[in-house]
Amino acid sequence: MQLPDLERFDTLPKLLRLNASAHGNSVAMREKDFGIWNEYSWAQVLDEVRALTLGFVAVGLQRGQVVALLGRNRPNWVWSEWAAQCAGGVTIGLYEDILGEEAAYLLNYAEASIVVCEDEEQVDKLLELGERIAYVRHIVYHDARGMRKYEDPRLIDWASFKRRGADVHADDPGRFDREVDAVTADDLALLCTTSGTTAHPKLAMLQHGRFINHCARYLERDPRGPDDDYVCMLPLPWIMEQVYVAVMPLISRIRVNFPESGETALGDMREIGPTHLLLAPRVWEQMAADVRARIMDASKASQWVFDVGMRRGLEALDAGHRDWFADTFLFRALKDRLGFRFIKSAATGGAALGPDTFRFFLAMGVPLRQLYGQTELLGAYTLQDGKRIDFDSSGVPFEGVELRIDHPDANGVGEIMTRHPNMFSGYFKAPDATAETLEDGWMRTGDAGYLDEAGRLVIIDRVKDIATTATGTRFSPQYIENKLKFSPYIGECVVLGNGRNCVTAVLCIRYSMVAKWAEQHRIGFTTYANLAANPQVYDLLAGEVATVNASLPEAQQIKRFLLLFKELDADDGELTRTRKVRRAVVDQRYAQLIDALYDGSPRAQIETEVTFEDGRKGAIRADMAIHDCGEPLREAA
Amino acid sequence: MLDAILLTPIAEIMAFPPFFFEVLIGGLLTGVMYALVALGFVLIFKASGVFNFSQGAMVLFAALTFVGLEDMGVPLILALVVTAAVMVAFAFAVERAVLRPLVGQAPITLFMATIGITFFLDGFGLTLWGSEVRRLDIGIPAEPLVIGDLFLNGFDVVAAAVCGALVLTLALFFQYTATGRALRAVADDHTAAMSVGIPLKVIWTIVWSVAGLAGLVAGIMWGAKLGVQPSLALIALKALPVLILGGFTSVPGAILGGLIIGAGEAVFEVFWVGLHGGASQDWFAYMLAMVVLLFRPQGLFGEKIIERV
Amino acid sequence: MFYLETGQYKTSYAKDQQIFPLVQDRVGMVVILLVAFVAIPLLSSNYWLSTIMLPFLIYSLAAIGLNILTGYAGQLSLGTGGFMATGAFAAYKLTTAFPELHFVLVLILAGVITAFVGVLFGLPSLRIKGFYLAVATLAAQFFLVWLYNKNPWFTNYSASGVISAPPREVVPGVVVTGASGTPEAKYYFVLVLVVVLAWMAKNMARSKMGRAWMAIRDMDIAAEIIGIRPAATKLTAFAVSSFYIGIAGALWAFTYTGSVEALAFEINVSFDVLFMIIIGGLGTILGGFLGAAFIILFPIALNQSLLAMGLQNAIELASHLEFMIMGALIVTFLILEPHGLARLWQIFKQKLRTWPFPY
Amino acid sequence: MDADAHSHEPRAPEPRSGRARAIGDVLLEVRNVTLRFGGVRALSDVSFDIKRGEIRAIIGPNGAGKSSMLNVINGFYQPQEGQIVFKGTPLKKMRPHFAATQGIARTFQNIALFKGMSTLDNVMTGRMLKMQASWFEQMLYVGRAKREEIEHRRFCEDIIDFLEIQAVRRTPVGKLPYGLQKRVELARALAAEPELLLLDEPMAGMNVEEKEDMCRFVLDVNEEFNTTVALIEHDMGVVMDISDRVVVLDYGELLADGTPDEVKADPEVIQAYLGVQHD
Repeated sequence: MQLPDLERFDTLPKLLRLNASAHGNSVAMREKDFGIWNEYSWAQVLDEVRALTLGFVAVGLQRGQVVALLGRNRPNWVWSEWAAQCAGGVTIGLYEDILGEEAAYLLNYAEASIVVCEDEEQVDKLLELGERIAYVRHIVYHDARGMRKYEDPRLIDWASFKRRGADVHADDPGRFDREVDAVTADDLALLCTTSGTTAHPKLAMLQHGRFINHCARYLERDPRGPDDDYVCMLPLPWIMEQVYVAVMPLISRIRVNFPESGETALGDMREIGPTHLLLAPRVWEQMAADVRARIMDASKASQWVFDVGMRRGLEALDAGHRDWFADTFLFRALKDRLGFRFIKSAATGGAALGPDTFRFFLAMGVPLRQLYGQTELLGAYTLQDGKRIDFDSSGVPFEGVELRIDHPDANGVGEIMTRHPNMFSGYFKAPDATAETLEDGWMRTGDAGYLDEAGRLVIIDRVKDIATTATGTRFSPQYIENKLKFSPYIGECVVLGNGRNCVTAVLCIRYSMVAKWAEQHRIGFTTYANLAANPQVYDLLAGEVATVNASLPEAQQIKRFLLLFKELDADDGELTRTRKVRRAVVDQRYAQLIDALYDGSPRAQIETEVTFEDGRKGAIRADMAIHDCGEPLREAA
Repeated sequence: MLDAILLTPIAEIMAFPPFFFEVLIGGLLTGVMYALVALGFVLIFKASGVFNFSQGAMVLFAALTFVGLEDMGVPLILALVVTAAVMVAFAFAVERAVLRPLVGQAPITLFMATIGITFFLDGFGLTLWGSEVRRLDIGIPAEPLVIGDLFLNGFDVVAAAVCGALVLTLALFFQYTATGRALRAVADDHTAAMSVGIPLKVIWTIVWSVAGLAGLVAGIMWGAKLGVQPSLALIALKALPVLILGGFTSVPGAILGGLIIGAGEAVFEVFWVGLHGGASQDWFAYMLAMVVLLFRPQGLFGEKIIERV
Repeated sequence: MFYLETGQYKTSYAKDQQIFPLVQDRVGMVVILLVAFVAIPLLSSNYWLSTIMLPFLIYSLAAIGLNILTGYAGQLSLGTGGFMATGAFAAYKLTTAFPELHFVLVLILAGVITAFVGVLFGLPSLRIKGFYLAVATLAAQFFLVWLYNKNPWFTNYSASGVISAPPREVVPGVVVTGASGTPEAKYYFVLVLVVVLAWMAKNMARSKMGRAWMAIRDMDIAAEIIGIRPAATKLTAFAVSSFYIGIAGALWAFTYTGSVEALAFEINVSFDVLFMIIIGGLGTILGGFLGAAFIILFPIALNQSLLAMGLQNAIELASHLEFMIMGALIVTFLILEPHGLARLWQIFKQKLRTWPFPY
Repeated sequence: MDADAHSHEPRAPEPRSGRARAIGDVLLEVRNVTLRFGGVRALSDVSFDIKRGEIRAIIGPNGAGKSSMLNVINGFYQPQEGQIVFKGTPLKKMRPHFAATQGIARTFQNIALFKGMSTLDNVMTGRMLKMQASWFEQMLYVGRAKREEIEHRRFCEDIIDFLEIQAVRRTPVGKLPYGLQKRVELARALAAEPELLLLDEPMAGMNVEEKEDMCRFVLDVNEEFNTTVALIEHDMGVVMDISDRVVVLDYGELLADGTPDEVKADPEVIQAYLGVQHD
């Protein structure tokens, strides 16, 4: 794949114009809408973008001013983004489900003067903010449904916005080209929100030229071309989706496909059959779990083929070749059902992916690779090469990326520091924060990790989350929790031990899987609590814990655990809405249990308040056994 | 044309009224037998909502079994009892193998299932007993009966009397006994019937048994008259238009419908032969029913159907 | 073997609405047509062509016709035999009165005439439903067969009442009817007609007309509020259905039996065709073919197996057993798979599409 | 329904005053309609009107004659006395399919979908009256037949998108859950582009969330397509929230007619209807 001359076409608008003139008739994007896939050629995309660009010009967007984008993943989102950039503007993407407060903060912080919205729902969100978004002069909305009731002067509908652009074009046909030519490689292209888990996010400033160059580095590692397809399913404001959808297609002309709705996304993806894909680890996990669950309901014959195919496929994977039986009778069908028939490169990132899941997809023939990166560093900058099987590392850095470990401990673990010539140019309106993050041009990632013997990066945890036992052993609870959660029978878990003399764990069974297991083993149960208290279930989980312990150094191994009588629940505040464990809440609420884990008692009791399905609250008394991992396993009945 | 439709037949009738009455009465006597078969339909329809296409096949099957047993030398009474037992067993089998698995299905599905039963029963009877025409003699004298100017077929009179008696019994049973009332209750409302305390499957078995017995009597009578042969099933099928005429749920309607069709087809066949050229019994009943349906979809005696939205 | 559907996306409604949206189905259809047009004539004996393939194709056509009425529009009919007879006699009268009229045109006109007769006997459907209607259609069966049998005008006053079909050419030199037509010529002629008519039936089923039929079938009240005229819709179904059945009847007499006689269309023919659509599958075009194949092949298989069991001279027994087994099969199908073989194929195809998953 | 159903009855997304559409002249007038079944009077001398662009609710206790009223309006029942005046034309005898040609569409209390057909086919069936293709074109799938299939598909897809039932486009409606079936039925009615939409208890049997969705759809339909809506509904919260004017029937007689607030304040209504419901 020959990339365009990026020295000459050094801004996103120039690349877009190049594609439209050199490859005007080839398909740039598809969107499933109204039941069919509507295709847009590069020429059509340029027409749209031109009208929108001049629309921005017509309503008075100044160079360097910020345009905010708010809505569902759709081509017009990307068109507006490119158009704003063509007009010299800087874009910021807001997550579709953003709350009003958060939107107000970001809009004011970025001093956004124009917001492009999807529909009434988003417009409503903005108008409710009233005068609190004072910088916003115009709100352009795409879907006119339900909009007639509003009379806000800032509102402009899509059609008239484009018409104003078309009018400008009619008056001055050269205007668009002049606007595009005026954008330089050093101009800001977008502000990208950082994934702050606390407080407000910061806005990383990303420049045209750097963004393009970084993506070109990426493409060297993972090439893609005009016959490839990507399906856009992750939120567009996220840095990686910006890389994949807003920048890479301009360089490599990979086609981007937009599903009809969230509900239909997986089915739509299958219709397209993407060649490249990026999904969050939990989506991969979910997919693998779904496959297993569906196979459990299948006929005995299908199960046999699945079991044999899976076993042979995995063995072949370990031996470094493919198995004809598994490929012919299982994986060909499986890949088709999931939509991976044409997949050339699939990626996961943002968190660890269980080795079982990893092996599952690799065996199937899905070339799944781990990537690692930060918003400030324009997304991924390490990626596995896909040649060696490797479940731990995130691969080696791209060409030109420098990476070191700050203050490594005995095992070589320390904070990861990175720099590369294409990284962000600082946080928007926050030089202090920029200075804090950068150290001689190196960025502090806040992640703990080490480089293995092959120079590949292995991520352990956030630096601040690394815990130390009373005996001085440093360990990452999250790292161990992830390993535990790779077990299909463990839903949630909390690993404890900071300041204590050993590592212990509170486990929540994955009800659906354990219930199925229990049915198969003819174990009767009534409720979650009842199932979690079953001694045979304890034995099952003890086996899972032992497997994890075997992969850990002695000092980090789990010594005792209990199975919690309920699932951790966001309604009880134990999980965040994105299903991350709130450690502090767990520590406080289950203090009795934790004490019991450490005082050697064989059982733990607790009385606590829970929220029922219907929203009522009530007190519950529970009594749980504690399993000592030193104990020999009871013989299974 | 008008001549053949109106003038000639009327003229013939006027020319010799006793002949007309002979034909008419002969038709009415046949009609009683139609009524008997039709009653079997009504019974089943009222109690289970099933439109039983196999009633004709039941008639044939009963006749075949009966005559088969007789040919084997089984005494008449015993043959009667055994055949009756077979029909009851058949009712059990139908309830178990067809009705129960299809409970809750659309009426049209059940109707088609009874077409299946028809085929099965026809095939079963013929496989067991063969398809040659068999004479059946049950000892009814065939001398003509002379009443005044009228010559009547003695056999027909006796047969009609037997059938008529059975029809009357059934009608009374339906109207005045507790079981009969329960059966009617089922027709109106299945849940109500449950509360009466009779299980549905028992009711179904009863009505199919009774219909089978009615078929047996009709089969014997017809068999004795025409010989036992496969075409009996077709003759018995005429109970269908009888029902259309009488309305599906009306016992008196079935009786009247039977008489009308019996008399109508006989008179039409004999006096309008110039119009159609003969063998009009094949279709007369059906065409009459169709014409009636066009103008009175609920039949002559059925209740008006009010469609609720 | 398996259906692979990844990447089969549709970029226009025209592509999305084609009869076979999946490429595997399109390929399958081509294969079936190749088998029908090339392999079967090459590999079959004349006996096979004329005693199995011909009645199969003609019965399929009749079953498609009845399925339009019963499966799509929900109007039960037991008058198929009568309508087939109508088609046969209409074709006979036309082709003897106008010998120079092209035979395809004769068939079409015979279909049209049958359609008129069908509408006439469909009139009660405006007032009645379900088995009431079935009984009314019995009138068509008995009356029509009686009419053609009794009235010598229909048989051109032939003495015996049995008349052999006159030879007719479809292209100069190729006789496709009567005793002088070769089995190959007849087979190809009927095959082309059936393929074209089946395609047309599918087109109607997937257009406005088909949806109107199904709407009337599924919920006539709701259909009416949408603006569907129940009367017109039902009568259209009767007309189209009878058109197909009429052509089937004409083909039956002219190409298969070679003689035009009313008694060939007795009530058992009506039942046979009804069974075809029940066993084959109500409301599908495929069902007509599957059902016809079943009803044609089943007695042959039964005869063969009786012979194999050493029961010589078992022809009568076989025909009785056939009745019995057919009856039992109908009941079994209604209980186990009311949607027939076509549904079984659908389920099997679904398995192929989702395997190894159960759904 | 549980006792405190009213504590979380669905809230319409917008207050009534927030809606932007013009209420125009009288679209349909019910004039002194009396309907009898045998000896039973289902409706006695009922008169009211429905104005263009409004949402008109018909309420009343069970057996008040609400459904009969809808059935008279769209021609299922012919009243013995009185008439229906639609767009200024008095119609002595209305038949359902004639009502459909006049631009009256409706949904049913007990969903009346075509169970053997997919969601898409059900909605497409709603376009029936707009299709002109001859049977000949349909048979060959050429000309208007093919063109219309595509054009109307596009229209129906709009409605499918509007009612958010894309995911069940190809599903046979018999397999859909109740709430979705109600939506498909609404979609089918909308496909006819009606001027007057009659909804017979559109929210019956729905949970709170589904009711909220349905409320939103009804309001959107009214606003977007400027469709006049007449609806029967039991949930008083819904009625008061979304309707412009309310007709109250009781034992087949007109009890009150006015804005929700007026009706709520009417002592007779409180006595006859609300009193019963909120004891």
